[in-house]
Amino acid sequence: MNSNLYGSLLLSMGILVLSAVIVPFFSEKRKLAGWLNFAFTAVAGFILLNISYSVIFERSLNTELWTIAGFLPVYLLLDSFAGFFLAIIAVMSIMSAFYSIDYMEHYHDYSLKSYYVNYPIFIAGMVAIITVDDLTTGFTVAWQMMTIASYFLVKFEYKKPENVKSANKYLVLMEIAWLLILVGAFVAGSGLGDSIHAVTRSLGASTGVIPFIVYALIFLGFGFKAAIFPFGQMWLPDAHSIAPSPISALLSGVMIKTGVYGIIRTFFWMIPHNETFHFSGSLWGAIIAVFGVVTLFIGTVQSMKQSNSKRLLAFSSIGQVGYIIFGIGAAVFMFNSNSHYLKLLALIAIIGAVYHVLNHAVFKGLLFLTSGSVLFATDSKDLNKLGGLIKYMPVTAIIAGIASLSISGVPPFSGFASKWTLISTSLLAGNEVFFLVIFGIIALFTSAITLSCYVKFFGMTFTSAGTEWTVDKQVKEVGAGMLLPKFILAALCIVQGVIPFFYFNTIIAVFQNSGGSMLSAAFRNMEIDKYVFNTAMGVTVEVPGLSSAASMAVPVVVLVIFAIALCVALLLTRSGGNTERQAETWLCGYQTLNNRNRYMDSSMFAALKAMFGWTGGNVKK
Amino acid sequence: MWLTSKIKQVLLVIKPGTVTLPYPFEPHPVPEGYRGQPSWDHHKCIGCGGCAAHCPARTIFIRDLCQDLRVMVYDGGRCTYCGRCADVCPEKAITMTKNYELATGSKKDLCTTMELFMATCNRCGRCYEMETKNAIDRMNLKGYRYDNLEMRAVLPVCTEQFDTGMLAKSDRFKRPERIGE
Amino acid sequence: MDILLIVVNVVVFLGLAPLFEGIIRKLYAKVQSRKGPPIVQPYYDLIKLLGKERLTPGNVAFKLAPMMAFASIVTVIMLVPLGFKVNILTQYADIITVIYVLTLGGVSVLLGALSSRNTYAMVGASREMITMIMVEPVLAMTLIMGALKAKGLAVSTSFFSVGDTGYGWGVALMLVVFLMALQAFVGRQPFDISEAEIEIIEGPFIEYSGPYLALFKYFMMIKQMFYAFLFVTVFMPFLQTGYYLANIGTQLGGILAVVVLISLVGSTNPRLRIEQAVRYYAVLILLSLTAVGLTVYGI
Amino acid sequence: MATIQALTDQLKKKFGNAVTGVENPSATQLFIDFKKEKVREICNEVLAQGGRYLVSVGTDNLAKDGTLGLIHTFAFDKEHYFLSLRTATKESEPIESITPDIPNAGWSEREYMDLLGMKFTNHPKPKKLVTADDWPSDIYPLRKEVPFNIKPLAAENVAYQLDECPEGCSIVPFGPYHPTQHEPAHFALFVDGETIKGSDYRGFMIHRGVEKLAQTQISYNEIPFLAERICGICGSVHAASYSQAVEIAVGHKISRRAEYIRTIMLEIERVHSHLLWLGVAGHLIGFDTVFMQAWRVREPIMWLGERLTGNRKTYGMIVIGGVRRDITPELKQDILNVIGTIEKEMITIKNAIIGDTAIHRRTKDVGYVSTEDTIKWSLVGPVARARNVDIDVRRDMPYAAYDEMKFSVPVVDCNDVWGTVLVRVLETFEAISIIRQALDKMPNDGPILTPFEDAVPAGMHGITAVEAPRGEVTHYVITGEENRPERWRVRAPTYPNLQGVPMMLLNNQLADVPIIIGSIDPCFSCTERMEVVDLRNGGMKVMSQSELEALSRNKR
Repeated sequence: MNSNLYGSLLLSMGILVLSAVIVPFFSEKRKLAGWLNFAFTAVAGFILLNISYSVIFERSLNTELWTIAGFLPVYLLLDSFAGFFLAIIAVMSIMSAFYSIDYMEHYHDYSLKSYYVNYPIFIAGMVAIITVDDLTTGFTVAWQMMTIASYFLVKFEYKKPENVKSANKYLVLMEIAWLLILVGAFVAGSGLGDSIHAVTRSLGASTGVIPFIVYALIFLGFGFKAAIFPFGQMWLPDAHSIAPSPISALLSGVMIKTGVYGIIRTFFWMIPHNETFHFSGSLWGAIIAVFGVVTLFIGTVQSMKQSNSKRLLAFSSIGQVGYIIFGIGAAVFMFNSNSHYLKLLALIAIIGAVYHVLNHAVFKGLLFLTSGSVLFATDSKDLNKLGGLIKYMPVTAIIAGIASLSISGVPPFSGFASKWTLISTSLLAGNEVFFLVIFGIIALFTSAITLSCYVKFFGMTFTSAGTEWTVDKQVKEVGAGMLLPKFILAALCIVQGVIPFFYFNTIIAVFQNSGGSMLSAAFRNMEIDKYVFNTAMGVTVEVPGLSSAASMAVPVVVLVIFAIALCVALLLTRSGGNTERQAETWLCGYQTLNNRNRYMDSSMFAALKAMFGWTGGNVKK
Repeated sequence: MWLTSKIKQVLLVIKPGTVTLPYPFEPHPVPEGYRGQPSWDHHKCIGCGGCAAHCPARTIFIRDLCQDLRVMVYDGGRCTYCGRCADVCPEKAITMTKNYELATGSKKDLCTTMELFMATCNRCGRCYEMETKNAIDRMNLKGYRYDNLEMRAVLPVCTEQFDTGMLAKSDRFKRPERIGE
Repeated sequence: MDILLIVVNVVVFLGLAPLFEGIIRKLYAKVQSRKGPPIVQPYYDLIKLLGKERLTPGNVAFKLAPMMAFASIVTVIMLVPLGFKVNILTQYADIITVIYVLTLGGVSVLLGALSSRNTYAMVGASREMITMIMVEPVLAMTLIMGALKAKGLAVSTSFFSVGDTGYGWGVALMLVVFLMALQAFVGRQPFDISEAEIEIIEGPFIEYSGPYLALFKYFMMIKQMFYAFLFVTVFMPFLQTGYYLANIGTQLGGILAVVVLISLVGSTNPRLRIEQAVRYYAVLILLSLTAVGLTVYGI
Repeated sequence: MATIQALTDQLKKKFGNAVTGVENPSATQLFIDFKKEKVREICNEVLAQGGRYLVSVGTDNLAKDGTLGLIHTFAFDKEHYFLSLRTATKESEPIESITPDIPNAGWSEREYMDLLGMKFTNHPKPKKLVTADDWPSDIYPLRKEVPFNIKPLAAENVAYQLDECPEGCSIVPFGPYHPTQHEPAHFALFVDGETIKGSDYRGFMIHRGVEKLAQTQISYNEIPFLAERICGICGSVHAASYSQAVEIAVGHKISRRAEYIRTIMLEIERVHSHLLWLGVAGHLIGFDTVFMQAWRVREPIMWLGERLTGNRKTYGMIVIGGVRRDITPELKQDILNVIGTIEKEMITIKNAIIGDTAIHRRTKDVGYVSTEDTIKWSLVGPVARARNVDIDVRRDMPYAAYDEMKFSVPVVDCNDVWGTVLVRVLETFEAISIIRQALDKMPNDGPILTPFEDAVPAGMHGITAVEAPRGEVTHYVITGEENRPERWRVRAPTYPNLQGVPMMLLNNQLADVPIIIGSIDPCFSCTERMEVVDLRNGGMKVMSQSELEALSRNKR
């Protein structure tokens, strides 16, 4: 069984590499190449999904030494935590590959050769970086596969000089991150190809400032990847906004999560536990939480200032990663405290963080695909120009609405469940740790700003008054090939929001089954099932020391009440027995609505932008 | 500072109490000398036409249907209630009433028509020398009279095709001549 | 029985919200030395609007928005413990849910504004969003303060925390802050910036007419009553008498008092500019953070 | 000191032959004729000598000598006289624009491009101002041969082109149907976020053809009633100003008692207007209680007007030769009582407003214009006095009985909207004091009306200014034949002030637009007197209520 799973992992990566070799030969036939790429990706993806199902629900595996391609001995690890991330990668890459088939028509003056070489390599790289269990050789190979392939993908529109510049910047920064992690590993005493377990052991023997340096370097390295403030601002918005949309979806949805993955692994798995070594968990927890809060606040505020739809989404990715990092920080902090009650909350916080990783992958991927569809249909990602598309692209508009509500955390969509988890744990922790309350409030406040971003994103793209599209060219809804993946992701958004308890259970299973860390031990020992209940598929948390039913999120009930109220409202509007008529927009009688007097995106929230002017944010067209 | 000024303001407005009137249930009485709707006393009217000649809004028309019948029409729709007609009436036949509730669904409700029998000197129709100092006669001087009555009907039609070239050719429209030319 | 409590909630809020609006209008008129409209005028307005033609700019979002706004506020009022009595739905939501559902109401207003394609509506939407971002934290922190006092995020414990654990300096400060933010919550002077009749002509609602406008108006009235109710429930626990119906009576009395305050403040203040208001809100946020801090340390 | 003599000498010396004639019929009037080539130099010289630009008057002399006349008028406040620079040009020949030096002349010149077909060189913004967007370009309605009620076919493809919006800004249309503007006018605001980065104005939507009407249809004695209806607030001011202009042109003297009654009427109007403005200003900053309370205080004045003249507002009191109704001793007591209560109420209002920080926040530093710009743009009235420009024609060019009144002219240097609030509140107290003085000093005998004895001679010029509540009103009259003026030019205070509004709006917030526009107390009807409109005449069809309703409902 063990060997089978590792074998199929290598098989899936092999299929991806094979795809990179074969598909480019068909790149002249664009559609065919797309379908081939999708087929290879789908096969690899389903293998990966199968693996992840096995490791999550059946049995996690231990680290094994494998020799890849005949000469490279690498430790691989397939535990349920890795499996969870593999599942995200698999789902998102299948969606993205399917979306690419039609979408890449948009770039008719670019050859698709490099795209189809790098796409599978990029995915294989991400799979590899999740599964390798060292920080030196295997890690380097995986990191470089992922980085260089994504570099070429980001640089896809190489004819625009500013794109090349941004891509180069991305490459340089990623290499710096790689160096930081590598140095961290060596400082920790890792030899070439040593497994994490070995590194942890040698770290446990070290004293003085060495552990601080190691953790700092590795945190910085993965922080670069995860785009925490201020490193994320250096590369992420530029790279993500210029890549083709399916790639942006992967970059934002999945790739930056590998940084998150690294951070979680570092601070929960790479902690040596022996008598001589003391891990200052509260300090590191506080540091990470501060980074997280700063990131989520600054990232989201900067996102609000953007007028380029993809830059807006990219900055917002930074903000959302901030939530995750904040959750991790809070978890690390609370986990290393002595209070039983805080430890319980730490477990819930880490569930929230991982849940948000999943949710963010889905809705941010979906949002990038949506803005890609808009770009495809209108050739514009400038929110100052877009507008009024709900009439022409109703399906995309509704899907974008679902995604926007999800990311804003409105019940019963998916963002609500994970944000609720993060915010409620930090608030509940407040009675013992005041700063977490403040952070929770900032997170709540930022969530309102997120809402404003997406009101703007959705409003200025789909509603509002846009360029009169019909004058210049006919804007049509994108084809089924681009709608289908979005449909699936939108359905996921709703499912993940409506039945959070299922995902809670899954994530609890993930942690319980992945061995080798104090965290999974805690999950197994603390009997978290006793404190987290299923209430109509919603989650109720009852922690000893707090009042009964300390917090609960039951989206289904809210949804039902809301639906009933909506029906009442509908009845009310029809109660007068009146007729409906379409009318022109009224602008005081002299001017009629035109492009010059439509309110532009750059004008939205001017007072707020002025107030948060100090946050910067590199606004570009 | 802010609070005290607010409290002061609230106290300030309590003093006068409610001042709006229960209009239209109780119309507000108007003072003496109020200039409401004008009213004509046909017993007193001598048909001089002074009101028509002096009305700034040109709401009073005088037409002679024949030598003996003069019709006066007052079109209240445009009246400005300046009271000029009452001022100039030599017989005080016009009074400005106190009636100010003139809103109506039909303009006709605001109009007054008088048919006046004009006794004429049988011999020549005009029994005295034209005096420019006499108030009544002055009204008949050029410039005092609204003498384009026919034009009023013609103009809106012809201006639809108006152009400056046509204007130059037309003999209907003459540039005003200078006195002495 | 459980269902009955919910029905009472809905009937009281939907039935009386226009009445309180009417009282506010009457009080405005008194301050302005006017006779003012009859107190039941808002009912007439709503009924009349419901019978009028529905004008739309021709997109779905425009029609959906007022219904969503109405539905969101109705969802919230079904959950709240009117008469200091928890009903069956209360246990299914915690304060974070309540905050987010309330936010959804605001979002619906924005959605309606944006989909009406009107420049003024957009300006209004921009201002409305800013107001929402800046005052929602005050609401959130009021509830969070309750949650911290009661050590639990459930609606019931959070709403009744002051009654259960008593006043303190933190509560007193939060009470003041809530009162200062009240005008912004209910969108009255000096914070009726997003509607600003004289500048942007009712802003988000400019294109709305007939039943859709009626729904928005109803939404605003219920929202206004809800915030008054929230204040009464959280900060005036001494109104509790022990009998359900008497509790409703005393709460309505409390709401009336809050409504009088709203109209007095509203009628004696000019509208602020948005950037002035934002500065004011920032102070409120800092103050309420202080209040939360005081509460955490049990002061 | 550029006295009449000094100025005449200076101009003659400097421009020699270009100055073709000098007329000085009375102490306050100076007319100088000159050749059109020197127009810009002469105007600059007059400015340098301390002249303040008032308005330009265009005339149609095509029938007489084939020229179009242009009269630039200036006031010398310190020396107490008006200067009219008269020139003429052939129909086809352009004349040099003085707008680059005197920005306020911009509208006057644009008006004559539209209405008389004059041509100007170097005009910075030679766009349509007065005539409707679809008015045909070759019909100039103020020319004598054009009938007053002409309705030409609409021209096609002539939409007004708004100014270019700065990069990154979008246009927010204000008006014509906008609650800020109680009368129709259109502002296109170029807005970045909420900040105004520029604006364009397209007004003159309610031109009623008052001047054309007076010049073609009615006679001298009827015009005061027409003039009064130019403005709903300062009606008496226009009637008085017109009457004075005619009286000055023909040298007609009226009785002292009539002059006192005129003074009282004008000051009553000022009290009422300032209270009205205060209310409107309150409304414009969203403070409806101020609105209602100020109007409550104003109401007794309206009823007083009813008792004095027979009407709440359109008093119909002032005509050429004097006034129509006398102030009896009972009415005198009545006036004293009313202004007594108003003064008391005003003191409480003043205290309430001055102490209200909420009002300060909305008005201070809003609509800033520097004193230099105020002078450069020839702004008038409280708008100028709030910006430290000390002008008031009641004191500088005394008319009616102001030469015997003792009053101070409130001038503040806030340079913003708050300043205009202050100036207006203080002026109200001054006005109350003037009414008291006038009632006290008024001679008890004398006729109140001295009508013309003889027909009015043609070709006489007269210019006068009256300080209306919102600034000075200037009337220029050229007498004509047929018992009516040849040319009558009205310049309401809003005319120059409105041209300064874009400057005030710049870099302010969108929320401040209402109060900034409101701070000049705009009166669009005053400003837009010209243009020929349908007078519902002749073959008109009387529409019934139901027909009108149907029409207004169906119209999309």
